[in-house]
Amino acid sequence: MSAASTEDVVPITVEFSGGLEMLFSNERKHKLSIAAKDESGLNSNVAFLVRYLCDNLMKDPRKDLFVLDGTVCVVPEHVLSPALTIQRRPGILVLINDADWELEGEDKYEIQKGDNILFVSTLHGG
Amino acid sequence: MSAASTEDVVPITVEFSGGLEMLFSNERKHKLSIAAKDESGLNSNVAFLVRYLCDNLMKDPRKDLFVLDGTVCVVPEHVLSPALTIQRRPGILVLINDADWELEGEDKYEIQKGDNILFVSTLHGG
Amino acid sequence: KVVKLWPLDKHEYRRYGRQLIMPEIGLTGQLRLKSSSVLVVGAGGLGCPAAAYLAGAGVGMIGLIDGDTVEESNLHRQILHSTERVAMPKVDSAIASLRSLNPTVKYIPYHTRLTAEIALDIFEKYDVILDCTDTPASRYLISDACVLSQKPLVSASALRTDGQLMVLNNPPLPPGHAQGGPCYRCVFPKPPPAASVVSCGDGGILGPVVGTMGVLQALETIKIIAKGIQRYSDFDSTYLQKGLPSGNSVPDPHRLSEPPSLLLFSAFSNPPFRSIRLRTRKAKCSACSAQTTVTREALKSGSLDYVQFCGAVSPVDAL
Amino acid sequence: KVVKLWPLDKHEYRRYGRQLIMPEIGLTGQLRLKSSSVLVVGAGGLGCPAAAYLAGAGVGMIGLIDGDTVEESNLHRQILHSTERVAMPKVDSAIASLRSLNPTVKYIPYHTRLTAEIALDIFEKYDVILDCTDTPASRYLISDACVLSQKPLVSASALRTDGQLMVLNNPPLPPGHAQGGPCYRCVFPKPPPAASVVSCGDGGILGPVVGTMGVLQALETIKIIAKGIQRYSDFDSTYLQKGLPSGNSVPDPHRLSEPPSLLLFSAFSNPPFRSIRLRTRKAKCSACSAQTTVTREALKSGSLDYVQFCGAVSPVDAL
Ligand SMILES: [Zn+2]
Ligand SMILES: [Zn+2]
Repeated sequence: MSAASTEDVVPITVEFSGGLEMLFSNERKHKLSIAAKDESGLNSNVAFLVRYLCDNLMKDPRKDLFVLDGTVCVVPEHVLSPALTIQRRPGILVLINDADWELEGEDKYEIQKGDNILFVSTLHGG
Repeated sequence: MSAASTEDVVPITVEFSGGLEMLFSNERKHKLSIAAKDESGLNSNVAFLVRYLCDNLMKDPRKDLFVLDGTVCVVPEHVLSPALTIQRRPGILVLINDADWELEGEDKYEIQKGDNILFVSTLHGG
Repeated sequence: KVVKLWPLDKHEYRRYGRQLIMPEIGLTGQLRLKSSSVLVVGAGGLGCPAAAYLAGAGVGMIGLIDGDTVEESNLHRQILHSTERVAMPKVDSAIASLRSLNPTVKYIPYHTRLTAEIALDIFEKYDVILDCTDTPASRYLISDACVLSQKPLVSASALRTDGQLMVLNNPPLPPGHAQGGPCYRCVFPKPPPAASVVSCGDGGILGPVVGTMGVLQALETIKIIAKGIQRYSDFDSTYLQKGLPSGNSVPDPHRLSEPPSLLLFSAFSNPPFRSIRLRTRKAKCSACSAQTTVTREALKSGSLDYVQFCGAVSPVDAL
Repeated sequence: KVVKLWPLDKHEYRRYGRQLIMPEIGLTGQLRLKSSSVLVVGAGGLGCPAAAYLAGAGVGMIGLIDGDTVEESNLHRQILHSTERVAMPKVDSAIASLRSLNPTVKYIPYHTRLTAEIALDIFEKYDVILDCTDTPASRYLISDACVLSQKPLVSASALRTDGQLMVLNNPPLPPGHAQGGPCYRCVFPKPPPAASVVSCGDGGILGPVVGTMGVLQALETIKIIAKGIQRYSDFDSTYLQKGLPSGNSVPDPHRLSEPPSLLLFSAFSNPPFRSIRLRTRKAKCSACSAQTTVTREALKSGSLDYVQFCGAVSPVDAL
């Protein structure tokens, strides 16, 4: 994390569930701080967070198991444009403070201090 | 509620569970605002809240089902001294923001804006 | 119309007394349970406990559909089966246990896996559908058939130490009505990559995890039935347009469906349960919106290939 | 010491395969389950589902204690019993169902209600105790006996639409050791006023509510056993004094007990589940502190009158 002062970063909790945690060192809960502004100087949003997670937190090379179509995160970091829309991979729910991200503006939602962002993979067993 | 300005009151959520809600109009969740200072000008604490609930929110005359020994709340309001320690009635848990009040200072805990205070009666059925 | 003095039989007051005396059920709720029918799709780790508690509560008719036979590896979690019934059709084994618990319920066995061709004809005989299956293909099929037949869907799933539960399509209004509950496709428009789908056989499953989810399915079903299923006729056009009850036919607030939510369970997490607010019906949902492409005809003709849609990586048994 | 190449029998790999392959259980966990014994006190709404999933998971020995016989009013929620077994002792009825599910488990029936005089002798034969009873008197007795016999206690209760679950006395250290888990008296030092205690018979109970709590009891029990019960010997004196692992005997972090918590369930609330952080052992607890007044002798001699302590308003069956 390249946080300079506490003003520049936003502390949040990111959680993974339903098997997605296996892509993130098998840890379900991650406390982390992300930059308050993205590459373009705009407030960091969920799209930025997803890029950040792919680049920094995800150890598993199978980025396509996390982000849609494998077109976003398997490309080298510098190609990841802030303008690119991040879609959730089919079968993954993105939950912002315990609400479906579709209720909160999807990838355009601007991350607030203390937010809880939960990525859940659907289960099909029974 | 005798709240004058928004500065004088503390908005909180009070919840009842395990059957206690029956003493409070059968409503489990109450959003309410209590005075920020008690009768002595001190910050309102849980003891003050319990007196407030007995005097204002509880419709059921059986105060002893809520407060210990029936000695605290069945007496007329003006006798309720702030100096009196409020104990929980046996079989009731008081939970402050999802933690046992014994972790938070019991009836001396000073109420904060947005606090969630939950009163749970233990169940014995099976 | 003759009002019966004792609307239930004497033995029913005895058997259901402990739930009858609760205001949430009461005599009205018990009569609704008695006159209702529930279809449990899948007689495995979810279906066994779900069916047990539905039978216990006195649901009038319970249908069970499953094409599998009992295997020894089922028994750590599929509690209606038994060691001596290994190799018996699961549906028959389950009904034997259920009948012993409550012989007054009518049980209907379907010894088959659910297919698109037969789904609607079966679903139309029931009031609530439980998805207790274990593949993405069956989950999309069941949801589509629930939307088309206007049935509430209580859907659960489990894997390893995690479980999920949703009540979908409730209230079960026709496609295009925004007040209807979201369907499975509203929440998951596209199936997950086949490579990411793990079955209980491959990933493992802890018995009480799937058991908890199955029991909770029974609970949600009982809640829906006892409260009275909201019907299209409960909503008049004013309500549908403005989202507000009109003076003429105010929907009973006690009958209003709960807002859509997803319950997450994770046995080794703290807290283990978490409730998530879900979206409402999706304006462009391919199943439940006015723009639906999932029609009765398409479903019945078999032109919707759910296994193909979900991109099977290995031969998949759609149930 | 001879290491067996295949520590489980072939049929056990088949039966338990789906949980064996999970890292949370594994072969070690399965062997621990197989060599463990669990006592279920009460064969009613909690005990039935709890025992079913414990038997399914392959706990080696399950004891069941209950003095009641099956009644028709039990059947909406007590899913191990059956209509043809009405009037049979609950313990026998339950074991008949359990044996059919998993005949490889050893089942021990106790046709009696639990009393202070017999509690310790029975508890000492088991590794984990489940409180599936329904009165305050039995809950205090079971907790006291668990503290004295150093057994973890998985305690649940339910009424109407609500349920509660706690793991108590875990790790099960002797009285006076602060690192032991809190007991029932730490959380509830005094019994509730008798007038405030409502039974399921009087207040009613929804089947899947008590069912959910019972299944969750089985889950917590399996978690405790599979992880390995923390013993007094796991803590050396340094650890007990400083609350820190010493270099000599570092407790395996995977074996550390979870912090004490209370799970609240309310079937008609949103969210339905809530987890509460509980206190640790109470320094002046009358049962688990150094100042304990609840001794083995007092318990065994019957000088502790639990029914009196809980101030029965009506004749109370302590189980
Ligand atoms: Zn839809
Ligand atoms: Zn104690």
